Amino acid sequence: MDSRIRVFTGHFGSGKTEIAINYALKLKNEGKKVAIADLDIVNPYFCTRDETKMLEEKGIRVIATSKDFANAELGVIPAETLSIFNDKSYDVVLDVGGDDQGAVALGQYNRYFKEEDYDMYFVINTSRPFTNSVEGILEYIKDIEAASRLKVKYLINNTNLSYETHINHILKGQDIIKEVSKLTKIPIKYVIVMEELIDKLPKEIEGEVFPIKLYMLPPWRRDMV
Amino acid sequence: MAKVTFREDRCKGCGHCIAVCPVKIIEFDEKLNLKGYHPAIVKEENMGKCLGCASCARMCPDLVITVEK
Amino acid sequence: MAEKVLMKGNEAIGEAAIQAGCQCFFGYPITPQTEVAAYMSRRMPKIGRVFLQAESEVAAINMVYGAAGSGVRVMTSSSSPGVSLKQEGISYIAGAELPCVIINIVRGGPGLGGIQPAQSDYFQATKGGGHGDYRLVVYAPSSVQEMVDLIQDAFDVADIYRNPVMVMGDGMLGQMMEPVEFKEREAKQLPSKADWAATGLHGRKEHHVINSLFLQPEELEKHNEKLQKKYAEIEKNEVKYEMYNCDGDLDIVLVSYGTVSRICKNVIKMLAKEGLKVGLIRPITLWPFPKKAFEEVVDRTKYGFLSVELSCGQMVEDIELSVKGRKPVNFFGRSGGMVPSPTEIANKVKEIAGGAR
Amino acid sequence: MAVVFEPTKGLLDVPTHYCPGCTHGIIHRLVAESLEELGVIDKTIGVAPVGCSVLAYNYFACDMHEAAHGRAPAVATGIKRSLPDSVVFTYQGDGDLAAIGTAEIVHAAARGEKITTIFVNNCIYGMTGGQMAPTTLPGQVTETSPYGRDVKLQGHPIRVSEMLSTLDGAVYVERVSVDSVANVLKAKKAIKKAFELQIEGKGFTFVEVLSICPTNWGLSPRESIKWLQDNMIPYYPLGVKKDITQQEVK
Repeated sequence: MDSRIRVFTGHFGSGKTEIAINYALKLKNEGKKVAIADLDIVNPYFCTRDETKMLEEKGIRVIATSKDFANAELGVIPAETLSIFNDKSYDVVLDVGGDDQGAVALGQYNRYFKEEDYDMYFVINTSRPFTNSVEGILEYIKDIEAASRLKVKYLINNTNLSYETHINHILKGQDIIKEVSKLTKIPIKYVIVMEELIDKLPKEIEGEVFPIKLYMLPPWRRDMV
Repeated sequence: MAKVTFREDRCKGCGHCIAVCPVKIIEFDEKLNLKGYHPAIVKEENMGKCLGCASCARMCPDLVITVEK
Repeated sequence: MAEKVLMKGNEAIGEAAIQAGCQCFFGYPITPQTEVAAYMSRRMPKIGRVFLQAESEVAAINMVYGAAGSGVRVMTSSSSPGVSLKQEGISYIAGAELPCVIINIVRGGPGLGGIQPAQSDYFQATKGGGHGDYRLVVYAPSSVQEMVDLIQDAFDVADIYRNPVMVMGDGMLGQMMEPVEFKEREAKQLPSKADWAATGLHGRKEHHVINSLFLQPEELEKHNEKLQKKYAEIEKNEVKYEMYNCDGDLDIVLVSYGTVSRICKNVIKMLAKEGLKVGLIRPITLWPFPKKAFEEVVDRTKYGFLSVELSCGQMVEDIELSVKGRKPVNFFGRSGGMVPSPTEIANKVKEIAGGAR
Repeated sequence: MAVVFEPTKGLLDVPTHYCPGCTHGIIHRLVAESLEELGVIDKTIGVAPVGCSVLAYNYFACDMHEAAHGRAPAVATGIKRSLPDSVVFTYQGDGDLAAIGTAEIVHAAARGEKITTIFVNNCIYGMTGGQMAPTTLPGQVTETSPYGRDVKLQGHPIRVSEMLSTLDGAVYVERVSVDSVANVLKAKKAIKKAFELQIEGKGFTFVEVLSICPTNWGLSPRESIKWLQDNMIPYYPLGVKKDITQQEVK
């Protein structure tokens, strides 16, 4: 049984935001009442808050720094975040900033996480320079768990090379992450894949195949889709 | 027996050496040096009184003075 | 071929510098380039090199000045307001003829401006910035891969001409993620630093002095003439640009650098469907400006040029100087951190072409 | 006869531009002698400031690096970090170090940068012609405090040595003076010790030297020495402000 609160963490640039947005949309499609909270204090752009309009149009509650302050580099957490712990009618997606510096923002909610179960996902892209090896990934898991004072429950294989992703990248990532899974006893919950590559994935892959659509695109890629 | 030698043309005539000489043997020369100062000197007849303490050299800002003993 | 990795522009800057042999990095946090320093702080100590967070941009650039005078490869990184602060040091470094690389991930201005992507530093990058008659070589990459390649060039060019080199990207380039490859590069034959670097005498007879002060007006003028000669050499040898879709007769040529040029390429494809032949001149070096690219197309371009910028027309004067009044030079830009959509730019092109008809 | 005193090899054999009686010459000599005696001229890089000693790079026999006004500690940091085996010093006046360069000196000290700073305090801006410095004494008349420094309007002088000695990165801070032979000898000892501690890799070392400015004080060299003794020493007490080697002994 999934917990009501899903926390997406990972190394900076691992693809947490795209997955969080897609995950929130998936929950919405399942008919749930969904809130997504942007707790990213690390990145100035390419954040969930950039997609507020689209998400709200789909009926998803977005908790993010108001647009008026979004560019103020304040690195602050929206006060409303507390409401997701209090109002248990919501299914919640927490998009957390990268690395331990981003995960540290979760520490202040420790009390709530003690009271209520949560699913913390750790997103991995093995095409990223610091998480291209088992050792590198283990180091990040350790740092993020320490900074957030939470435990990772599931791994997500989000190995990709942006618009140059080949199926072999995903499979190579899968091998590394399987090794991490073996060592940590943390299961692989999802394998993220662009829709056009789904058919190329082998059937017996560990974890659920999760197709996503990209939202964090630069302007020249948006118009060409 | 001690001896001080002045590189007179480097002297700027500030008089620090004169003020600190414990035996008061340094004075301004009546002659002018290349720059037009009255440089500090010790007259030959006073050199015998020099203690070789190097106080003058230590107060000189312009590396004018060498002291031997 | 090295394996490709997915990197944020700012991280790729750090890695490219490391691979180019950057021994020291001195920085100060400012959005949207902070990840450069973050990357360097993680990597440099592990390979026995220097990362230091300075107390200010002013201090950081002066640390660069010191390290550059010691003859090592050194880099700093900042964003527009921080680069304004660095201008004092940049002028000294140019005056003392020292090599270094300065990264500028541009945000909107003036003043504190805003953190969204902009190209508001064209003037301060290409027209001097600090005091005195000096020039920086300014590279303006349009992709993360090109940024990586140009940073490696930047260190070489800095060493060859003993001159500071700026690699300037808009915030978009710093923040976005793209696949990159760190290519194996042939080591270039570069001039020795032994005849000028202040490294300690170590048996050398003449002491070396790193300095930009010239007491005699004649000496300073001579020094300035020497600098100007050097800049002329750079103008001759180091111009880089891309010409896209510029064959045959053209209706309009867009002029655009950095990430905006990628939007322009989409515009060109869109307009081709509507029967308009649009080319693109993309300066890769903003100084020296690619004047000769304009010579190639000016006579074949019906309605002239359109400068597309994330600033209020700072590049227009350079285009006009290159076009020399032979064809009209138009401008379309967004500022404040707004990025124009392909449609907006296409509409402007159609307005110019239509208006002329 | 044996040589008791001769010009140091740490300075080039060229006359300086300093005014007659200016004690910069003495302080230059003490720095150069220390480097010579420690045998490190060959691996020393000095950083010259902006101020009267801007041309110091023409006098020291070691490699030199000229810095912008106030930035010498940052430049020195860049040098020392890239050449950690070298000996690096900055030579700065009170305008350079205690006004425009306050941030740079405080942070170099706080970082424990392994450099030595020689701080020449003469209570006035010499190079630009006698304006008020951060160290100008209360009541002192300068070109820009023509009615005497009024602390209510122009603030109080900064005792830099005391301030820096509060920082953990500073391992040795002493204020000395060059107004007498005895004090010159003490100043030499302090400067040499500062370099020794740098060479041992202990941290940031700092020697403040009270100095005279006959030209801008409008006094003869002798009167200037007396003015320093009567006015500066009471406000800027001499002595060791911090010495970790002593603390270690305790």
